[in-house]
Amino acid sequence: MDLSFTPEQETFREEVRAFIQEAMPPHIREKAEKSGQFTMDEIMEWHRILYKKGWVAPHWPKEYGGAGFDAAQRFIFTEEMALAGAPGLSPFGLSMVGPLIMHFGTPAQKERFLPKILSGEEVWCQGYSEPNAGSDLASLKCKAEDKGDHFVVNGQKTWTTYGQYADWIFCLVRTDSSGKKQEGISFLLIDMKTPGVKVVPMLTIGGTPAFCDTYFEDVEVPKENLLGPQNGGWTLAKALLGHERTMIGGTGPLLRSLNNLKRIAAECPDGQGQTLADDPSWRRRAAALEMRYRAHEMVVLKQIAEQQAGRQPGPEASIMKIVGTTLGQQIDELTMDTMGLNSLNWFNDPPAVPPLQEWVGSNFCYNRATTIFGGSNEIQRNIMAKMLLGLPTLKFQAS
Amino acid sequence: MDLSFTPEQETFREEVRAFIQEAMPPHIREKAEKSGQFTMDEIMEWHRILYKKGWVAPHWPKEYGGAGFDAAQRFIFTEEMALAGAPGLSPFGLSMVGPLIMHFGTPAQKERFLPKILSGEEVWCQGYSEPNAGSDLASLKCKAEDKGDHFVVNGQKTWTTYGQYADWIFCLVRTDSSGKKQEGISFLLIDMKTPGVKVVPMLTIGGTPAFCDTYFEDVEVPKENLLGPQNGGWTLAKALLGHERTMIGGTGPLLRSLNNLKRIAAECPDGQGQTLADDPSWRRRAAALEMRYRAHEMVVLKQIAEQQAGRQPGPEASIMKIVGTTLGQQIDELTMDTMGLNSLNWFNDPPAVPPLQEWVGSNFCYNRATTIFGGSNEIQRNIMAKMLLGLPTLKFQAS
Amino acid sequence: MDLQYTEEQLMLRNTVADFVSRESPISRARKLHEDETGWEAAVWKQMGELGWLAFPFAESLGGFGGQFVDAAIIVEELGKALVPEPFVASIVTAGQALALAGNEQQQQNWLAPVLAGEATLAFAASEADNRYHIAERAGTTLDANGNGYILTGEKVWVDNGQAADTLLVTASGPDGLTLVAVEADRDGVERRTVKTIDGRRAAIIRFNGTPISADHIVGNPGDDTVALVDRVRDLGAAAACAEAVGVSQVAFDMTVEYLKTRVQFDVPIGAFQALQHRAVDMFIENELLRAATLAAALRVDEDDVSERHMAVSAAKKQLAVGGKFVAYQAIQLHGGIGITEEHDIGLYLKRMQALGVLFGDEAWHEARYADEPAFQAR
Amino acid sequence: MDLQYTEEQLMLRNTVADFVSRESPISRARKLHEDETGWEAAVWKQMGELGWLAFPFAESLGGFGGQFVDAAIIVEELGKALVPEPFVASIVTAGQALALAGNEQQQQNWLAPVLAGEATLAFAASEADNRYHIAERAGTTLDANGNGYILTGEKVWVDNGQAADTLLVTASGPDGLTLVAVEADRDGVERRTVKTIDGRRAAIIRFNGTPISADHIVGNPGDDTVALVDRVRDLGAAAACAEAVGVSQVAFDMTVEYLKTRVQFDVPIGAFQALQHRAVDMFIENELLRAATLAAALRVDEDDVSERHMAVSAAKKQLAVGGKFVAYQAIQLHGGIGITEEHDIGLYLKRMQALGVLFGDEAWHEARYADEPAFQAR
Repeated sequence: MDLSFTPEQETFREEVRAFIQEAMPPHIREKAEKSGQFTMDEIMEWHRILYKKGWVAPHWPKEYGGAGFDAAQRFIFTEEMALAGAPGLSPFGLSMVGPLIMHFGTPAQKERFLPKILSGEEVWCQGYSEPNAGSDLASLKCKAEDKGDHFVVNGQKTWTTYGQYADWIFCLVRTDSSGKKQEGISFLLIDMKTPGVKVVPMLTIGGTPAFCDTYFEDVEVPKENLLGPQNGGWTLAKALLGHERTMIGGTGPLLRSLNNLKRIAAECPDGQGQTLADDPSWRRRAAALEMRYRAHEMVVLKQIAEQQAGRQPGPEASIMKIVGTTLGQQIDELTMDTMGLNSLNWFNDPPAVPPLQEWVGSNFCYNRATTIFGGSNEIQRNIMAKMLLGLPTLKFQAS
Repeated sequence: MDLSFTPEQETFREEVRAFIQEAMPPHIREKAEKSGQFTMDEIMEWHRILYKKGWVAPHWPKEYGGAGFDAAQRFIFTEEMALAGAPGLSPFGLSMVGPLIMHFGTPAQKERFLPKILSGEEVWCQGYSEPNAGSDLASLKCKAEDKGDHFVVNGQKTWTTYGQYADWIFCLVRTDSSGKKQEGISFLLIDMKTPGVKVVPMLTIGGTPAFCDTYFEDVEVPKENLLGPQNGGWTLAKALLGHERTMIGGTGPLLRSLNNLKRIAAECPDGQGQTLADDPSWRRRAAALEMRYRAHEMVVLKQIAEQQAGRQPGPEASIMKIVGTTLGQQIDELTMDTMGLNSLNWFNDPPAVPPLQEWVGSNFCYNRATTIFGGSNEIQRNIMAKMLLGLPTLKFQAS
Repeated sequence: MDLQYTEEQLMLRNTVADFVSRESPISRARKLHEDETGWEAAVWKQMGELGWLAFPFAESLGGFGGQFVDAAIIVEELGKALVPEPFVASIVTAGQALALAGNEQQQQNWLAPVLAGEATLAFAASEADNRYHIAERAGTTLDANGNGYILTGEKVWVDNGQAADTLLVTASGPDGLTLVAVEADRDGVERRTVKTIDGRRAAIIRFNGTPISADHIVGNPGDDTVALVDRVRDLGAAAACAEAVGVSQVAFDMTVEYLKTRVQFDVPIGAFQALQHRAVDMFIENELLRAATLAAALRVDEDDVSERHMAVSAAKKQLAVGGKFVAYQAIQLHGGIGITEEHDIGLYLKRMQALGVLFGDEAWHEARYADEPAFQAR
Repeated sequence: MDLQYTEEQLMLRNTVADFVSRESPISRARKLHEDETGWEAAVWKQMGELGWLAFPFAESLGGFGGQFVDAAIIVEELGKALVPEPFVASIVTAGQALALAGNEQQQQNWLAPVLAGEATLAFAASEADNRYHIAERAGTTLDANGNGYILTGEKVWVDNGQAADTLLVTASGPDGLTLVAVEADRDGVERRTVKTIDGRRAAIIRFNGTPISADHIVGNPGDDTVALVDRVRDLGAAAACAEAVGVSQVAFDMTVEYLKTRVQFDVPIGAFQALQHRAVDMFIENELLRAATLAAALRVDEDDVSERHMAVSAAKKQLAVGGKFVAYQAIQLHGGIGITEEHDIGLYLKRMQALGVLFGDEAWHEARYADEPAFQAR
């Protein structure tokens, strides 16, 4: 056993680092170093740069145009991107619907959708949650009536992240209300330019329009945009959940947060002539978080090792979402504390705080969402209790 | 409003302090200062000293031989006893069955039992839990058959704290199995010298025989020992629970633990030439616990103020058990950490550590029980969610 | 020991609560997020007319001889609806500084109009370099200049600095720490309004050699002023806790209500045990915050500085531990809707976050408590 | 990067697990609580014969060239049934000290019989005054005396000190920190057996001017020995974590089993959501402990001292945070029965508690991590 990377892997790391150094445009580099906050235009610009290099989809097989990296390469790639502060790409196409299309799509669907996800020509968003179907996703009501060669969709999706920038939305819709609620759900791919689709961005508590309400009024969706079997959408939803769980995601942003935390501490006076980075008790708080990061990272590395060996990741993969999001929020909290009164800052122009501190408050607020979305941590625990620990289920009734 | 005590109350405090100074026998004082750990003989010796002074039952009304202290006096009394490290008296007679007898007992029962609880002639214990009735107390099976003028009791009680020292036991027993399980329970007072009662002490994880199994085999209990109505014992059980919740208990032992923690820290080398009490980061850990103690103490004081004003304590009384026991365990944990390798000590004779550290490990282990007994903290939260917050109940079935 | 609110205090609480629900529901706070001042002079005037602003002052100052507890009652009720008028800056920190250390003329000039609701104050002590050590360190300087002085330096994130008529400014002067009253419209005072996380406004204020006359110095420079600023910091911290009690209480109440009404899996989600227990833990932290804050509010008036420090720090610690727990869990239990700006619960999170850093954060108060000689001795 | 256990390692794990379940179920550990030595020479001999004791040593020492990970596998499996034989003291701490710094003669004399299961060792570095700073501070002195030395001082809570044939003792000598091998039956060695919280035994050992000859000095006194003891402390800490993984795993498994079988309110209590979520949190902490410990086990063999420190401290911190959480909650979820000595779960709590203080506790490791230059740089 060996925790160090092979010489080949270290070479690959150098290659990634050199590429970033060379390919990252100066205006993106400046933001990466200063605020770590990017516009959608900048994110897509970076997307296209990676696409040109063939690295936009590290986890896609080569046959679909992915980089075909192995698990260790993906880890290295993610880590280097995080250390460089590169923009995080939108996951909805690359990490969510893309892999689903590979697995469940017809050849025509693969040909139609995958290349444009890769190239960035088509940006995707996710239509899962509805006002009355959050944690209880299967109770969704957005309806798709079967009209022979097409569906007619009516209803509303909410908390659609960055829907205003998307060309396509993948949706869970109800195609049958007669049986168990999980059984009448289908998975539709909907062109957002179709008449009847209306996107209304809304502000989040982070002060940015990261969410939308998405309304469907008599929206016609051709049958060829049905992914997987009709009324079989729940299987796809569960597969996506499983896939999300095992995404390497998490360590990259966490590592970047930890680095930013330390950089910020070095620029925050402690009020007694030094900076917080010099304060032993601040250092211990930060160390405690980094030590937990190390444990979390090792869980990820172990899982990569399993994948490298061609095995399915073990059940410990399930804990990544809970541990990663909780730790991320704790890092945010300490970063806010570290900034002292500067943590009061909120979108001041010209800036009222150093660039690295500018977005911290907004991110702190918005990141409260991380323990809610993608299956709240409470729902994750429900699933783990049942699936992993085999604990009995309480049969309950509405009272 | 005023947080300070009145001159009369301060005079009372002086009186209590002077009394302790004068009345505490040297061998008890020595233990109070050194280990804080007492034998049952010593506890009963102190009981009798307080009895002679008329202070053994600070919370009993004068008509029953109590001290008749008001709430503030009781707080002061408790605090002074804690600061002096005086032995804690057995609560089963004085704080549990005594008040129940006052409230539910017949004149004959009051006359028969109360004076001997006060004098310490009769020591009590509690027979509630059974092997299969812990959190779900109402499912208890220990049976009392009605034989006209007496009951015949058969069954087992467990986790009977200090049953081996007790003369009497108050028991919840099943007198009817036909209806809802809460409805067929009665509250019996049983002389432990009755033929058929067998007490088997067992060791706890603290290494002391603090618990017993108590077996009843055809034990005849005269009807006059039924407290409250037949099949109405659940009401008494609930009243006792409510009473336990509102006992001032908690702050006394916590205050003593905090003081011991600091005294121990001052005798523990930090390995770098000072003691832990000099270590800023140790001090902050201890400070964090003491700050929480202050908040907890203020909840208690507010409740005393309500009682002083003749009102029922507010719902915040319910939180005392959860907060107090959790905080107590945290103080234990920090005390163990503070002791370093000395925390490995376990009943060495001659002692292997300073006297103040001798019982810490045993208490640390045993005190894990505090969040379990008297209604586990999980059960407390269930009750509070329903009774205090009015949250709905999930109707469930065995699956 | 007397922990009963008096009839007057109960009446005060009711009056404030009535006023708030009538005149300043949460929707008003939200509307004022767009306002450059962040609050309204007309409402402030009303508060003055109702007599609240005078309540916590001695009768000699035109007040009702109230204790700090009276101010705490008002602040808690204002906190429930996030009322943005500058009560703490004007009445609790700068106002009390004038009441405690100002001479009659100063009180007449700068405090009396405040009590009438006709002016407001700000306490300007924080700088980019002094963090929470505002009584111990001032980079702003007060230099002798002829018969008077000139003031040079920058204060940051000054609560109500953007609107105050008079600023009470800490500076290092010839005799040590000095508190200076500066009319905001003076030459050499440069104010920049900045937005804060809670939708309010504050100011970054530069003094570019602002001329100061001797009659603008409040109290005795040196140790007395250090003690005064230390005390004002405690008053501010205790007020932050009092406001946090209101914020926490409403966040908790909204959450319990949501748990009872939000249905998922065919039942109100408040029927799920894990969420029930979380709600109970919120209740507990809220009650502990309420209790610790009452202790701080009572001790903050006391002469025993050590007891004052410890009670205030214990409350501020509980704000950071318990108040924030309530706010975070309120968002978590609201789920997706709690992340949207349109729902009110997020406003309570943000205000709690701001209260956490005002007048010393968790780490600062924990360290102060741990270093109190009385902590060791207790 | 290779995180796959080799076939040999998987086989080793199985062999140890089989042996433990056959020869040393938990009931044996319990029986040995009453034994004055706390373990049995016959079982130790068996372990030697099975080759485990040699496994983590280089082939030149008669070992199998194993990594520390091999030792970790054995320790983890022994931890599952709380097997009390002195594997860590003999093989990991004192044994590795001899392997790393001893000369051939010393290894022949004191290590070879250990690998054969015919003798045991103890590493005696802790004193009443040095807490966990065993590489930085030794009150025990080694004074020159004619051709040799005399050793004076007291070591406390020495793991296997009550039974070891040879003690490796730290002392302040003429050239700085010195590691001395002392046969336990020498004149001037006074051992007192003491009971420990986990039902085991340790020793308080006094050296009353014990004569030491030069050939009993292991390695080079001074900086080399400081580095050696620092490394041994990390080996011990990593071994404590490995054992904690076994302890935590069993405590978790027992608890899940109990949740499935204990019926209250007519259902298995594991059906209650609050307990389910608690169990999931136990699972999480257990997995994090396992992961952090594997990282420590791999890094502890590395030459990069800073990385070694950080990986080991991160694991020991997770033992204190997560391992203890599992142990505490295991008791809590067992309820009343978990407080009785007769139930096994309490034994796991106590062993976890002991592992928490061996080779540096949470605070010590957190402080060390925070002070590593590489922490700032990372």
